[in-house]
Amino acid sequence: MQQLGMGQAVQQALREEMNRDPNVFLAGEGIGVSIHFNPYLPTHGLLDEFGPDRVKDTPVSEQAIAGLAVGASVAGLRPVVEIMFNPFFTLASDMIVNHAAKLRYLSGGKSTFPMVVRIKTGAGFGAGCQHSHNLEAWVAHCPGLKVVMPSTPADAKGLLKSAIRDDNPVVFIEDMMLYFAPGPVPEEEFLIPLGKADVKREGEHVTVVTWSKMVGVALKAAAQLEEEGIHVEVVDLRTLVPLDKETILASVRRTGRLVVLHEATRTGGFAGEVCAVVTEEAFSTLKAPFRRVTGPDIPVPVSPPLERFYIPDEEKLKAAIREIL
Amino acid sequence: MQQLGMGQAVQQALREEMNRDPNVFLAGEGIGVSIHFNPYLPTHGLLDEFGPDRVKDTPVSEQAIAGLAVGASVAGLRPVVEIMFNPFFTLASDMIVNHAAKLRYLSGGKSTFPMVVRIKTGAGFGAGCQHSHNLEAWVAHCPGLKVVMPSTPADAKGLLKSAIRDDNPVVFIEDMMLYFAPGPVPEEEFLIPLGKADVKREGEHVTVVTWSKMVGVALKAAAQLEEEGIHVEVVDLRTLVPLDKETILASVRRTGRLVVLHEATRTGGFAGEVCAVVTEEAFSTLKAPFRRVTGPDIPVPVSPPLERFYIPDEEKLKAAIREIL
Amino acid sequence: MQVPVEKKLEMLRSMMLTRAFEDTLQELCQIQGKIPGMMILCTGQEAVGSGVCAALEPNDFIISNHRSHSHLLAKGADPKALMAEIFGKRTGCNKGKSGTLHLSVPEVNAPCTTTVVGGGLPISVGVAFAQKYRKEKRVTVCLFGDGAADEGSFHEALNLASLWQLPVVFVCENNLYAGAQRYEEHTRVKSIAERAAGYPMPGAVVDGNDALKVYAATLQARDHAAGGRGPTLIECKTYRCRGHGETDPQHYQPKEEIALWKERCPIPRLQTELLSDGILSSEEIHRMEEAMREAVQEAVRFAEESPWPAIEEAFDDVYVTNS
Amino acid sequence: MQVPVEKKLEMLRSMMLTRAFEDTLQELCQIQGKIPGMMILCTGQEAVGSGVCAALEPNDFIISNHRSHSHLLAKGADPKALMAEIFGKRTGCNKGKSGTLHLSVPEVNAPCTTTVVGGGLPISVGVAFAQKYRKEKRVTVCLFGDGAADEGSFHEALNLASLWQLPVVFVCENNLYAGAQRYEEHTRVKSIAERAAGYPMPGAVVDGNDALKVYAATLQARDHAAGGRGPTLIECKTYRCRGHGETDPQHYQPKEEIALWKERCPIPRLQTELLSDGILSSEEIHRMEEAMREAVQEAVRFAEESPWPAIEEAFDDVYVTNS
Ligand SMILES: Cc1ncc(C[n+]2csc(CCOP(=O)(O)OP(=O)(O)O)c2C)c(N)n1
Ligand SMILES: Cc1ncc(C[n+]2csc(CCOP(=O)(O)OP(=O)(O)O)c2C)c(N)n1
Ligand SMILES: [Mg+2]
Ligand SMILES: [Mg+2]
Repeated sequence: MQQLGMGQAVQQALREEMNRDPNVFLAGEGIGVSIHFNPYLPTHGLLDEFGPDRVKDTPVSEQAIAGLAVGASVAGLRPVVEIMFNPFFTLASDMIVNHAAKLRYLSGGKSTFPMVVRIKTGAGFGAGCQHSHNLEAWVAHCPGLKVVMPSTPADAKGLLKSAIRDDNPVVFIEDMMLYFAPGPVPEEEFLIPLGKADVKREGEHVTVVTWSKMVGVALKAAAQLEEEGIHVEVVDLRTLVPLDKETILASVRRTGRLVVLHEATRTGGFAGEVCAVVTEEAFSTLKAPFRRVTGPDIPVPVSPPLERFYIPDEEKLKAAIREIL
Repeated sequence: MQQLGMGQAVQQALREEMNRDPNVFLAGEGIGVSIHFNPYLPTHGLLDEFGPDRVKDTPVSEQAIAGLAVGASVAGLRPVVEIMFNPFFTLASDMIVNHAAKLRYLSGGKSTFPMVVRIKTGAGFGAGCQHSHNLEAWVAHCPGLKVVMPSTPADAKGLLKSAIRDDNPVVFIEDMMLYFAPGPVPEEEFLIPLGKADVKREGEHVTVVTWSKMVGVALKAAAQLEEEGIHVEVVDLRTLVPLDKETILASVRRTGRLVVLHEATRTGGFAGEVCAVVTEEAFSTLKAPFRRVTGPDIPVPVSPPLERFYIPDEEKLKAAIREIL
Repeated sequence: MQVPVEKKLEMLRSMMLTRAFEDTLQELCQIQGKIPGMMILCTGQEAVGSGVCAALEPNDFIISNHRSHSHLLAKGADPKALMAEIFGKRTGCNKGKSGTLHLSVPEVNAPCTTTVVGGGLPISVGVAFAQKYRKEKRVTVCLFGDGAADEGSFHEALNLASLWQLPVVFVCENNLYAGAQRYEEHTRVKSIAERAAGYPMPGAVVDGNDALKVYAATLQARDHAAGGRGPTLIECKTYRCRGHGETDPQHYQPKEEIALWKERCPIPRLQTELLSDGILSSEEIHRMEEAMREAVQEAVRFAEESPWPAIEEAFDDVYVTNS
Repeated sequence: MQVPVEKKLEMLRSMMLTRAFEDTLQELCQIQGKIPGMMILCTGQEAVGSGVCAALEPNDFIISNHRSHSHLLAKGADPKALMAEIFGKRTGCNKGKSGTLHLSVPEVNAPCTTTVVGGGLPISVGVAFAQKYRKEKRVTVCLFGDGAADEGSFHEALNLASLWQLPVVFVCENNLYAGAQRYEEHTRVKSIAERAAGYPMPGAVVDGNDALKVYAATLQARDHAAGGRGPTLIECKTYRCRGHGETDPQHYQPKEEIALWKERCPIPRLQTELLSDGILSSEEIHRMEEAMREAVQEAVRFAEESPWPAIEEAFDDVYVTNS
């Protein structure tokens, strides 16, 4: 099987969907001509391949980029636009939250907005809190949007292809730290449905629900705990909205223990939603307190030891798991 | 004691703080000359009283309004700016989330941003989802911000005065439906500290954690359930950040049952945070599943029966409470 | 410019229909509980929507804002479906989910309307992008207020439309007020159209109370856009004769100013011209008025008799579900 | 305009300091793990920061952006504290929390810097508002790039500053690129300064590689602003001789273009003038160079020897806690 980084997997998905459907086009800052010249990055080479009519470098205008997607999608195209870093989502958020997410409802179901907003996220590259700020909890709190956060190259590819074919606005959040780590990706065409979590590892002692880059951390911790006889089940949500409650609940019903792991800051993070769903619907099966392992409630600092400290790691996860066993 | 609507209480707080501190000024859309001419509204009369140097009507420019507050506060003033309706927070969100909340941290504690952003929120006035969209969960997920959501006129006054004197950026969210319902407000000067929840009603069978307009719904339900011998404790958070965990936990430790009630949509709402805190820190005292009563996961519709359905009411709350007793 | 007679009649008709529609709405608003939400009317500004839409082809798009009734009626929207929507009824064009503020009528190529001030501009750029992408000869018109020209979205949209030479016409309906704020209190630029130079694109100021002038300017901008020469910014100078919404006491609008502009009302103005040109008799105008009133009464009847949406319908239309 | 000799020397000194500082940073970046994050340098653009700051009083404010080294050094920031910050050390001016991208130096009235493109503009309007509110004769300068002039924040900020006649000077450092995008690929307006008319305010285009011209234009705008006559938009035409950041291969910048602009380098340009005016000898220039290099070496030593922040410090400075 081909080994690709997540950036390349995203690139393949974009390429395949652009070949498949002439209505798909890309827009964003530096997605064509870029200050990077790196084949591992998601849009590298696509301008050469599809030309400037379909790969649109935009001015530094996040609201216009998102508005372009809203307007082009209601007029029948399938835009895939990029917001360079998650904090800049704020600048596009009126278009995405008040328009993409709501205008279909406001039309009484007459208009559709088949658009994808790709957002790059994640701490770990020393750029600080105006570049690194995970805000998936914001978009997950907006009815009308779907929210995807892949953890592996193969998932990224299959999920992005589904997102592009989805008739709803989809926010697709990519952790940049995953762009370069290779993983197997099937050569033949495949789709992964939105709204289905994936059990990345089975285990009967505790359920760790997580997504995106943190899946790797969870798997590392799980492998280490295995040696101590602790069997960790790792549920990769893949899609935050729609949320695959069944998979979460089925797992917790077996293990009786829940830890949620995310990189975003703690207070108000999406861990709360997972906890709420489980405490509502599987309370009687819970054998131990809930734990979450998250970024602390601080902006992401630049100084290397502080930034490393910010990002949840397997030690913190293992400690949390041990606390509730 | 004087009886004031929450709009008037906010007005009194603004007036007192402006009289007390010449560095306090107001800015926003229609806060001076307004399309309403209604003494019950928060900024009515203040332009006449303090003049156009301190009560600034702005253009329709949310980013500039928020940026004005960021810049003026770091230069030593104490701006109180208004975002007309919560959905327009999106347009100001870069300034508030990436700047007001983070620039102090980025300065290593050298710069301070003593500013208040007042936001009007709430469903119930038939304007639809681009005017009614409760987003307190967004701001509560941003370290560096404090978040206040008062439920009574007296609380609004005491909390707003504290917010204005606070050296941190405070997001102060007012449900417009509370502007007109009168309640007692002490005549003499008083402050209510940020970060302290208020037990609005004591009861030993179940804890309802709520805030803002929903406190009234909770109290109504509690009074009705009282007649059936069910004693509901109503915890009004008042401040979402900092969150008064002690008061929540103390209550749940006594009642063993938790319901969270908010008007915002369900998935990703702040109820999840409350549930997480309790399931982490008071799990062993929980006797029943968690319940939340919230707006459904839809944009707020305009049609009167649908909008009424959207807003959580005492029937829904009572049903949820009964389910877990 | 010679405006064809049928275009003149079309404009007069749509202005009169809007006026009858909104006069009735104003009355209905006085009845407690009849109409949910705010009521934002365009009395005195009807020439803008009518002039603009008369210059468009049916398959051109418009993106409108909170003050949309005249735009949508002029584009051909069904008054019954609009009225029922404003009442919040299930038979409304948006099943009662939108109400008056964000009426969307894809049937007449008004696929979405936004009440976020300035929100329509980036969206219209996206719609125009799709037109150019598909090499259609269609254009998109974005209608927005003078206040919207202060929003960042205005700037980003005009820059992008100019950069990509998109077939979009930006029509600023400068009614001298943004909420309670007079034009001079929200910007110092003499006219919004002057900003066109900053992107750059052609800019034009027209008398927004003269439907024929609005028509002519739009036609020219439409040709320009459809011909691949990019966007135009048209500023229509007009006046908001009523308050911002129906509860606005207008205490900040000088009485003389209102009186002056009422005299410049675009409807009698076009009527007089058509009378003096012998195109219409006063008898015929009277009959048109009757017909408009009747159409509006029928729309009200339709709305009144229509059912409310069922509660379960609140959950419909959030997502496309077959997807 | 006669520029005082000491001002000329001040500008030369700050340009040379910035160049030495950044050349060293560029070298340090080659050492794996030495410098966290991106490294965004202004080589070739030093005349802007130096010319602007030379025209300011110490108690004037500046609000800078991601490309801030020259601005801050010219405003008087301590190179040691900057260098330590860029290393991420506890002794950095922001305790290692900011790194290079949002250096904030309140000691020299640079109270905050933002790497959100365009973010500085509304903030600078707020700072200038405070100055006017307190009736001070101080001004605020906002430094931003040509790319930032495409952001909605630019528009809202200029409109508000003009409306309220605030003492702010908007300085657009047009280095011909926004990231990998050439100026003509992100806007069609011939010069950013033309946009001034749309607010309106005075607009000026100056040679951004000539510190003296930048100084003169800033001085004039400062007088205008401090005199209560409102904002000015100054566009400094310059060029980004290195890539956007240190990893940028610059494949999209024509080699001849880079070579051309290297010849226009503002540092030899001012040096030549000072030499030919007999103000400095080449010997003195050489000594200045040595001194700058030494100052930077000392800053690097300081940074290298400084401790990392302790983990617990990550929790400091999120909130003012005595409040
Ligand atoms: C982003 C945003 N801010 C504020 C409002 C509240 N608001 C509604 S209409 C209006 C005034 C708009 O003025 P203008 O653009 O001139 O349009 P007009 O109402 O005069 O037609 C305002 C401030 C809004 N709807 N959206
Ligand atoms: C809001 C926002 N969008 C995108 C970016 C990513 N970015 C950083 S610098 C830059 C280019 C800015 O160009 P310009 O304003 O001309 O400044 P220059 O880098 O040329 O000095 C971009 C797009 C950002 N930091 N902020
Ligand atoms: Mg207006
Ligand atoms: Mg540039």
